[in-house]
Amino acid sequence: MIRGTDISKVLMTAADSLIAMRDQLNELDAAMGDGDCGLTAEKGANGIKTYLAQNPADNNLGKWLAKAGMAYNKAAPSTMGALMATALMRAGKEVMGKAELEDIEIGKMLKAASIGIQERGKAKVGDKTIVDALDPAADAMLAALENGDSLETAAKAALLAAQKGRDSVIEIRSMIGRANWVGDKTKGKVDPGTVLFVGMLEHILNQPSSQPGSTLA
Amino acid sequence: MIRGTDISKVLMTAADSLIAMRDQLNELDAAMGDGDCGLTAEKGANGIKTYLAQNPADNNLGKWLAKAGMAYNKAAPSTMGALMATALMRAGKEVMGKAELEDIEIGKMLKAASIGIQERGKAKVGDKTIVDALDPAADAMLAALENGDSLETAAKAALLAAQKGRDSVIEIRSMIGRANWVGDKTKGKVDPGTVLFVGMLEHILNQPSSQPGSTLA
Amino acid sequence: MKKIINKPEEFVVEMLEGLYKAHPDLVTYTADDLHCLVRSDSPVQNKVALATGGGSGHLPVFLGYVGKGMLDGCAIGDVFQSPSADQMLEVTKRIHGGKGVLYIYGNYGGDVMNFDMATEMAEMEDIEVRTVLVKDDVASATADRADTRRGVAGMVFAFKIAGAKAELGASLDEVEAAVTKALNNTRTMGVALGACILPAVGKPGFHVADGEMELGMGIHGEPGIKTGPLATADEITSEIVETIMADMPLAKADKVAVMVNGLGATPLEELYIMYRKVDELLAQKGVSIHRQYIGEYATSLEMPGASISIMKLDDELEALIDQPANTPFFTQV
Amino acid sequence: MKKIINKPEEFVVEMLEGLYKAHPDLVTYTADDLHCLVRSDSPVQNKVALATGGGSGHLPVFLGYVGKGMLDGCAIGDVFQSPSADQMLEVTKRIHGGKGVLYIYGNYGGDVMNFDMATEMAEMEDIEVRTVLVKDDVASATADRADTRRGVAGMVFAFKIAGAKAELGASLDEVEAAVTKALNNTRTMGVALGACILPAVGKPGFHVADGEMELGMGIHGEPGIKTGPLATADEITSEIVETIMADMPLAKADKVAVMVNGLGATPLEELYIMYRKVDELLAQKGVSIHRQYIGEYATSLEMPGASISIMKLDDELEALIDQPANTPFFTQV
Ligand SMILES: Nc1ncnc2c1ncn2[C@@H]1O[C@H](COP(=O)(O)OP(=O)(O)O)[C@@H](O)[C@H]1O
Ligand SMILES: Nc1ncnc2c1ncn2[C@@H]1O[C@H](COP(=O)(O)OP(=O)(O)O)[C@@H](O)[C@H]1O
Ligand SMILES: [Mg+2]
Ligand SMILES: [Mg+2]
Ligand SMILES: [Mg+2]
Ligand SMILES: [Mg+2]
Repeated sequence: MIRGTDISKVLMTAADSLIAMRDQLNELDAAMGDGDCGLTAEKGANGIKTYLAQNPADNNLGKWLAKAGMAYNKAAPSTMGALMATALMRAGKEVMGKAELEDIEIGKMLKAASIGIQERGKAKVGDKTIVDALDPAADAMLAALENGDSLETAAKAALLAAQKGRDSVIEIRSMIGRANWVGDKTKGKVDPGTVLFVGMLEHILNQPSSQPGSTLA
Repeated sequence: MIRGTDISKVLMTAADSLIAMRDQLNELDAAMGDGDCGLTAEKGANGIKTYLAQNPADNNLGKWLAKAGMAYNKAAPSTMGALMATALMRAGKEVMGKAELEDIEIGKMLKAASIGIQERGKAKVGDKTIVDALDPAADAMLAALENGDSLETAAKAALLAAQKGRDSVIEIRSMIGRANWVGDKTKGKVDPGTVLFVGMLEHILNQPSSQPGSTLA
Repeated sequence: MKKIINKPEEFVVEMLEGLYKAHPDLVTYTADDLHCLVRSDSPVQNKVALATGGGSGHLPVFLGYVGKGMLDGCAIGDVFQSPSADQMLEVTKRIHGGKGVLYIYGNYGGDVMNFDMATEMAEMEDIEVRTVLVKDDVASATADRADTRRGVAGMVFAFKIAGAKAELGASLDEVEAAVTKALNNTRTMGVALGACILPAVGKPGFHVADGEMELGMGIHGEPGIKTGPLATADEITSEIVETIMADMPLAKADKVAVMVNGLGATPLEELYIMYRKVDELLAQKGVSIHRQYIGEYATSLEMPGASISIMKLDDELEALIDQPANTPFFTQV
Repeated sequence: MKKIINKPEEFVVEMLEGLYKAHPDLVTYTADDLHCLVRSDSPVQNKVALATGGGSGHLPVFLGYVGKGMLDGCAIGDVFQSPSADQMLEVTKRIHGGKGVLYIYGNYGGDVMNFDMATEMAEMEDIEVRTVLVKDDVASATADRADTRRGVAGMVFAFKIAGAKAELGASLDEVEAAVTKALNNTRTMGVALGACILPAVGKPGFHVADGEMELGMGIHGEPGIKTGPLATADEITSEIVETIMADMPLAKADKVAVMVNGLGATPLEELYIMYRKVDELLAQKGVSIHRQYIGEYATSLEMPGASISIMKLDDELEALIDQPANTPFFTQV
C-alpha cells in the first residue's frame, strides 16, 4: 500500500530535480523557445514545495493532489505550469477520496496525467513536446504493473520508454508552442519538456542522468 | 573705392574658411556645447555661397547684404546662423542704398555687425562668445581707419585684437548659450565662436592660422 | 542594464501600484490581487464583458485597453509570462454583467492553457465564456498553418471592435462574430532591430546584431522570417506591406485601418516615416486608409523596431472602429 | 545605427510627409513649406494665436501639440536645430486671428534669436507678438541663474494652460499672464541612462557609460548635475522630487499636476514605477496630485531615461489643465 507521505516524498524529490535542472532547461529552451523553461520549472517547483510543507497529505489524496497542481500553476502559470497543474489534477481525479493506493493506481494516475496534458495542450505524440516522453512512459508503466511487475520494475520500464521517447523526436520539427515558430531549425534539437520529464524520473528512481540521444542506434 | 564684387569675393573666401574649419569647430563645440558648430557653419556657408553665385552684388549693397544674411539663416538657423544673419543685416543697414563704399565704411559695418550680434544674442564682452573676438576687432579696425591707416593695416590690427580677444576668455567660464549649462567645466576651454571669427579673418587676410592661446604671455 | 527599476522581482507589482494610483477613476483590482485588473465600474450590467490577459512588458498591451468602449478586465502575468487560471477566473467573476464573457488574447501556449482552465472553472460557476484567439502575425507561420500564428499588435483592433460592439448592447454571439470577422481581416508583421532586457535577467535573452534586422521577429524575440542587413524604412515597409497583402489580398476601393506600432525604443519620427510609405503603397493599389494609429500600442519593453497592422473594413467594422473609447492608455473621441 | 530611416537628410521632411498624410483633418502647412505647421482650420478668428517651434527629434514636442485646446502653429527645425526666423514668421502670419500671437518655446539660444527676429518682422506686418520662454529644467542652472535654465517637458504644461485660456476667449494679456504663472509654478528634472543617435551623424554625440546615469542631463545631451552609478527607481525619483521641491517649495494641501515623461527608450512600465514613488513622496508632504500625465510627452529620439515635471496649481490653473484638448498626439476629454 502506498500512503500520502510516500507520494509527498516523491513530489518533493521531483521538485528538487526541477530546481537542479534549471540551467540545463533554460539552455535547451533558449535554442528553440524563449529560454525560460528552467526558470518556470524552478518557480513551479518552489511553489509545490511550499504547498507540500504546509499541507501534509490528508485522507483525500485526490483533492490534495489537485490542490498541489493549483499551487504549481499559481507559482508558474506559463505553459509548463498549466500542463503540470492539469497533470496533477487529473492524477488526483483518479484517486479522489482515497487515503491509500494500490501500485496499479500509480500507473493509472500517470496515464491520466498524460491524457490530461494532451487534452490541455492539444499536442499529440510526435509533435515534439513533453508528451513524447510522458505518454510512452505511462503506457510502459501501466503495462508492467498490469503484468504483475513490482512498482520499481515498472518505473524502470517507464524511464526507458521516456528516454526513448525523448530521443525519438530530436530529429523532427516541433509542431506546437513557441518552438513551432522556430520551425525547421528545431530539427536536431532536444525538446526541453522531454528532458524535464526524463530527468525527473531519473532523479526519483535514483538513476544516473542520461544524455539526450543516448538511446539512439 | 570698394565695390560689390570685392565684397562678394571676401564673403566667398569667408564662407570657404568656415567649410575648411568644420571639423575643428565641431570638436571645440563638442567639448562645451552640442558639437554642431562646424556643421551649422558649413551649412550656412553653403547657403551664402549659393546666394552669392545666384545674386551678383547689385547697386544697393545694403539690401543685397541683408538678403545674404537671410540666406545664411535659412540654411543654418541655429545660434550662429541667427547671429550671422543679424550681422549681415546690420552691416547692410550701414550702407543701405550704396553701390560703392569708402574704407571707413568697412569699419563701421564691422562695428554695426558686432553691436547687432550683441543685441541679438544678449551676450556682453566677457561672456565668452564670438563677441569677445568680434567686438575688439571691430573697435581696432575702426580706430585704425579713423587714424587714416590703410584697409589692410586696419584689418591686421583687427586680427590681432580678435586673436587676443579669443585667448582672453579661454580661462573664464561661459556665461551664455549651451556652454553656460556646462558651467565651470568650460574654464580652460576655447570658445568655438571666437575661433570661427579669428579663422575667418586669417583666411580673408591670407595669414597663417594661429593656435588658440598663442597670444597669451 | 539601462533600466529604471527597484528589485527586478517587484517590477510588475510596483508598475501596477503606480497604475492604480494614477488611474483610480478608471481601473481597480479584484480578489485582493493587483494582477486582476478590472474597470472601476465593473461589473457593467447587461453588457457582454470582455477580458484579456497575458504577460507584462508590453504596455499598453494588455491592461492598457481596459476602459469604456474597450475591455472590462485583464489578468496580468509576470514579464512575458502568462497569468494563472485562478487570476483569470477572478477577473471573469468580477466583470460578468449577466450577458456572458468573451476572452480575447494572443495565441501563446501558456495563455491558452490557463484561459482554458479558467473557462472550465467559470462554467462551473454558471458563467458563459467564449474565446477568440488573436493570430495576426503573418510572419509566424505560413498560410497553411495560419492557425498556429502568434498574436501581436493586431489585437488592439480586436479590442477596439469588440469593445465598441459590446458597448452598443450586442449579444455574446454578436460580439464574438464581430471580433472574429475583424481578426479574419487583420494581419500584422514586425521588424526588430535589437533585443529587449528582461528585468529579472538583466541582459537581452536574444540578439539582433548591430546593423542587422530581423523581419518578422516576435514580441518576445521569437525568430522571424529573415535576418539581414538593416534595410531602409521604405524597403522594410514595402516588404511588410507586400507580405501582408500576399496573405490577405486588398483590392481597389477597399478601406482599411492601419496601425504603425513602435516596439519600444524606436522614435515616433521613424514610425511616421514608415506610415508615409504605407500610405503611398496602399494609394497605389487604390486602397484608402479610413483610420490610422501611429505610436506605441503593443511594445516589448525597450525593443527597437516596429510593426504594421492592416485591418480590412466593411461597413460594420468601419462604424465600430470609429466609436469613442476611453482607457488609461487609449482615448478616441 | 538601429534606425528605421531612408536618407538621413530626408528624416525630417519624410516624417512631416507622413504626419500630414496621417492627420489632414487636424494639421496642414503654410507657405509651401512642410516645416511651417498650422491647424487645418487656421486662422481661428478672435482667438489669441499660440505658436511654438524648435528642433525635430522630440515628438510629440513640439508640433504634436498643435490642435484644438492647445497651439495654433509650429515652426519645425532640423533634428535638434532651430527653425529659421522666416519659417516662424510664415506660421505667425497664417495663424494670426486678430487678437495677437504668443510664442511659447524652450530657452535655447538659436530658437530665441530666431523667434526674436521673427517678432521684429511680424511687428513690421502689424501683428502683435509676445513671448514666454520655458525654463523649467532645475538641473540646468542654480536658482540665482534660473533665467538661463533650459526648457524641457514642462513646456507641455505651458501649452496646455495657454491653449485652454486662449480657447476660452482670453486676451493676449490674459493668456500671457496665465502661462507665465503656470511656468513660474513648474519645475522639471530628468535622468538619462544613455545617449540618442542623430540620423545625420549615425552614432551618439555624447555618452553615458553602461551602468551609469546622468542626473539632470538635457534633452540634447547637455551635461547634468551628477554622473554616477545607476541608482534604483526609488532613489532616482526621490532625488528628482527633492531637487524640485528645494527649488519650488510645496506645502501641505497644495495641489499639483505631475508629468512622468519617457525620453524615448524607457518602457512605460518603468515610468509607472517612478510615478508610484512620486505619489508616495508627495502624499508624505500632504500634497495631492490633481492630474497626472505618464508617458512620452517630450522625447530625445531613442534616449533611455525619464523626466519628472511638477506644476503647482491654483484655482485658475486647475480649471485650465482640466479643459479638453485634441491634437494628433494629445487627446484629453
Ligand atoms: N501545447 C503543448 N502541449 C504539451 N507540451 C507543450 C506544449 N507546448 C509546449 N510544451 C512543452 O513545454 C516546453 C516549454 O516549456 P516552457 O518554456 O515553460 O513554456 P513556454 O513556451 O511558455 O515558454 C516545451 O519544451 C514542450 O515540451
Ligand atoms: N547668445 C550668444 N551671443 C553671441 N554668441 C553666442 C551666443 N550663444 C552662443 N554663441 C556663440 O555660438 C557658438 C556656438 O555656435 P553653434 O554651435 O552654432 O550654436 P548652438 O549653441 O545652437 O549649437 C559659441 O561658441 C558662441 O561663440
Ligand atoms: Mg515562456
Ligand atoms: Mg519557454
Ligand atoms: Mg546646436
Ligand atoms: Mg553647438
